[in-house]
Amino acid sequence: MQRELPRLITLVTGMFMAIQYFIPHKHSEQFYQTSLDWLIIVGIFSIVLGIASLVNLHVNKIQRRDAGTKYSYILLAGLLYMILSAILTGTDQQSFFMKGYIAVLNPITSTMFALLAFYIASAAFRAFRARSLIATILLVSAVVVMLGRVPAGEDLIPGIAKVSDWLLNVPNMAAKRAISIGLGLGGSATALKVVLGIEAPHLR
Amino acid sequence: MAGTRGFQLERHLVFLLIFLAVLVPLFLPAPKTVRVTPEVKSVYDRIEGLQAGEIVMLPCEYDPSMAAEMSPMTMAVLRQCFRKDLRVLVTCLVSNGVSLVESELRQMAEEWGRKYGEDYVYLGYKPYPGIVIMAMGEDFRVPFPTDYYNTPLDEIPMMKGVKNYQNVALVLTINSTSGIDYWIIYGTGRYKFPLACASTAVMAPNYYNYLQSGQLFGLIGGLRGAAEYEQLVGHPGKAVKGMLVQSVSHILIVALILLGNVIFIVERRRRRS
Amino acid sequence: MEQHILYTIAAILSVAIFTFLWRDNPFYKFAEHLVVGVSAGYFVVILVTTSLIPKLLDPAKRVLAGASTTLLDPLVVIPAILGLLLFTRFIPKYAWISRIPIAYILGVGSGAAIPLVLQTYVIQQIYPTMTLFQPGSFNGTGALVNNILILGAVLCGLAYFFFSARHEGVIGGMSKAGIWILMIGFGASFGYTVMSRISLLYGRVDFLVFEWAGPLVRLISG
Amino acid sequence: MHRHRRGRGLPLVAALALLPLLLLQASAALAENAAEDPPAPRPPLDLKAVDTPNDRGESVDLEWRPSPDEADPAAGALLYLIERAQAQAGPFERIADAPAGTTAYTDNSVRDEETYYYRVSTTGTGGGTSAPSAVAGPVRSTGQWFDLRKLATLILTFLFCLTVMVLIRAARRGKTFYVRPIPGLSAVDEAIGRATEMGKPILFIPGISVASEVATLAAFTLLGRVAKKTAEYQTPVLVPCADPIVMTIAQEIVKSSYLDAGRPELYRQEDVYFVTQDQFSYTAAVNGVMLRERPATNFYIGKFYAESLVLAETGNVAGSIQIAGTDEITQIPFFVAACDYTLIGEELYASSAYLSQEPPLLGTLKAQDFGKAVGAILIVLGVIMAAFGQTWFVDFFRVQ
Repeated sequence: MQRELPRLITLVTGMFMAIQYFIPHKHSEQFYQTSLDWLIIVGIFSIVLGIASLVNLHVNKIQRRDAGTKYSYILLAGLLYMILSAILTGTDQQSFFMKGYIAVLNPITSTMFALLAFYIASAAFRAFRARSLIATILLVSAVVVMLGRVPAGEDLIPGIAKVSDWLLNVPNMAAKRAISIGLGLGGSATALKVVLGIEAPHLR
Repeated sequence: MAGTRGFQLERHLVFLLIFLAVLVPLFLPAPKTVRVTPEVKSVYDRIEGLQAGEIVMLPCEYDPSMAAEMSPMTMAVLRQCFRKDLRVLVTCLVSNGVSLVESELRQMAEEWGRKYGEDYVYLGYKPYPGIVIMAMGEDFRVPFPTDYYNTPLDEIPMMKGVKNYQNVALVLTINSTSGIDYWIIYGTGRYKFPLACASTAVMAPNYYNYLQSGQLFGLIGGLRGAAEYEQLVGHPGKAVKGMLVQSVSHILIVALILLGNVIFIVERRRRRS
Repeated sequence: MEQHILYTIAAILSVAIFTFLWRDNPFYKFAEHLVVGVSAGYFVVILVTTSLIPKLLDPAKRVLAGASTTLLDPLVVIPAILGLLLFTRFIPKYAWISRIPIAYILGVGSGAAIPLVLQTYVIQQIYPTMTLFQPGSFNGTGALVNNILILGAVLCGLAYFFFSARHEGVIGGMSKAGIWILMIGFGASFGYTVMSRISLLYGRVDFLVFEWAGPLVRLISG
Repeated sequence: MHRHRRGRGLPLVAALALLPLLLLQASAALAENAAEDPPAPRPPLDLKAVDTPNDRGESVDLEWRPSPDEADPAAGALLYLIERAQAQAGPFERIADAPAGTTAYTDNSVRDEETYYYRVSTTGTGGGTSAPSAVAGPVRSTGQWFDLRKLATLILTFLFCLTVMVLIRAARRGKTFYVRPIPGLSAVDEAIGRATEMGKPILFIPGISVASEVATLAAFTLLGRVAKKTAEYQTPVLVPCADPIVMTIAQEIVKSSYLDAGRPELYRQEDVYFVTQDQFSYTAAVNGVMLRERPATNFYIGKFYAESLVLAETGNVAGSIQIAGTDEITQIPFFVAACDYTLIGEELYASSAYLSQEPPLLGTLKAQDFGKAVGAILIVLGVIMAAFGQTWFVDFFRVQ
């Protein structure tokens, strides 16, 4: 019972969703929209589990006096601040909720994103070494496209922009097309195995 | 390709060089012109060919973390639309980008003295882009009963007679997310309207095959695309200056790669002898 | 004035994140834990305002007030029950019941994916490859040569992904050419991306120098 | 009529020079009066109204041949006025207008139960309106129960699923399948063994997307295998999640795997935890874990976006062995550069079959290979047919 019922539910909902794809009728589209809305509703309840896990983890850290407990206080304070500020001052532009977004969330996430500029350089420096034929191909292709993307590159090697565009429009596109055909077959097979219950890691 | 522990000093040197490559050019004068690519030109020409009063829909889907690459595009396209007296319908299906896009739209509208509700409308944000894009194919009012300022669409002069994508001249999604696929699959895939996209440099190569298959009529890729567009619109700004930073940093990274290989060859020869 | 305070906090936190490039340190730990808490809170609020209220509470209110127009409103109770079943995880004896909502979620997700993924990733990539040589789909010999190369490259790329055949002989040759093509593609994609990553850093430095430091200095120097 | 500006105090010569201009002006005015009522343009021809095919209903397609006067300069640019009524005789009300040059319009403001009649009239710029065209109808919109444009997808999906099931049954009856070595996956055992020797945990990142994403499904299947091995090797496995549902499912998977390996007591629910849904806040937290816990092995399996390189480079600094697999094609190059092993494209979906070596799963891999073979044959066949202009074959696969 503990394994058959979930397996049956996944099979039935999976079949309905797969068949629905081919039916444009109003009712079928309504079924699709409703299923997505229901996923969102279940998602609302699961966020409670998520926040419970987050809070529980850090409360345990504080009780266990682990190293760095003061940081757990900061995390819980941040969480509380955002929820309380939304309740008390709403979520419009002037609210403390949005101030939290502008002063904390936005700058930190933008800066984390900006770290990529440093990491792409260190990855290129460390990884693009001519160890093997394949590594050399990777490195040469990257260098050519990099030079082709900026006006200075065109000055260094005239015509490099054409080669760079060619690399992007022919081999790169063909590679993406071959990979996506493989991904399509693999993804569809994986989804089918889940629906049929052949692959059910959570029910073992 | 795992690095060795002794690699710390080199890594920090690389970081320092990159930081300088971005900081120093900020204080130098703007560089010379940028080569315009056909996929960017086709977006510019398509909008240039529209008559006054036609509506251009701009789904600006990016958040502040991508503003550096996306905002110059939005500003350049808005400048062109307002210069040609086109009307603009803007949405933002990315939750933490809504206020940013709104302030950019207001700033450009004030610069051109455009009136809200008649020359431009901002619909704001609704979650789950796939559903919203599909719903807007039926009627904008389904996902957006009211605009960003909670005015019902039927009370907005510009929205009279504007039901769905059929009443819009073209859709240019300025989009840093993979939501572009939703526009292709659920948008023009189902409802047949001319679609172009302005994406980040990293996403752009993904969409070349959509350009070739005709699902997109134009593609503006990354800051370089924005610089080309700023130049086409005749108002070189942040993007053109940004290209100077790009030139310096690209040349630096290529030099680092070559240096890395020199070190590698020297070490291999030393290990062999 | 308030903007200066907000921007100063933003600038300090941005620098705290940049210090991670040197090594893990208390400033980074502070910024990291703060942003995890703030972002978790942010998404809870966004979820409430854009999902809980419009998709669960409003239909429920409409049903209770008898003003419900569609059958879908009362049906909202089904996903609500599925959501509640998730909480059985905390009762060891009945913890298995939480597999029912999980089964529903996996069913909806994977069921919808089977045809959609095949159409979007496979058929919509096979079709343009077929029409590479259709009259009118290319102009000039340059495009013809390119299209021949694309056709060959796609077939070789596919050969690389063959799992159940030993990569020898024809398949072996095609597969070797396939991995070369993939690597050219990856190198090109990597090189193409450098620009957008650099522009992100340019955006942050531009914020720190021109939007924060500049106005602040002007304010202080009055 | 534009006003003609006169120069003040013109000498005689200039006045004479103006004479022809004045004459011209007068004749134009005459022509203007004669054309007081421009000839009204004729209506469009062969108006047809049909229910929109392959749709959800509530939509009617109108089609007509342009009015013969469309090209006639006298009648000027034309506008088509589309009118609708619910009875043959009317009353007709205008529902839309379409500029000259269009010959079709979709009316999606209809209801399925009603019957409708349509007629179209044209107006020239002179303002004259033509008599309405012949009435088209009755027409009733309905939703179709099958989208013919997706016939190719249906056939290929059905054949693919059939192949998978047939091969799985064959595998269950003892048929064995060869699988070529996949470097990234054969390194999994060694990577987990390394963690045990060093007494360090393993970090498994199931991507940052939702549970219904296909790549996350693949992450779940691989997590099941990896957790089973960590149970046997008695090494902790940390699973930070960016989605609450992914966290719930991941907890269930790791618990089942530890149960399966006969070591339920080793399972710590605290190791499979929720961080936050924000992409880069999650990255900041996981970076911290990497440098503080120093995991021996990092797995990046599932949907990744730009944060992939931040995680992979930090993992490299922490000295961990890194194995990555994603279906996000733009991120594969970064994993190839920064990680020790990268599952390229479809190799991600071969991971659970490869590690388990269970015949039914290997059968599915064989079906995927059949799919690729059929795909290659279709491409070659299509290319040949299209080159000879036989586009019907290719159009069958055209997905609108």
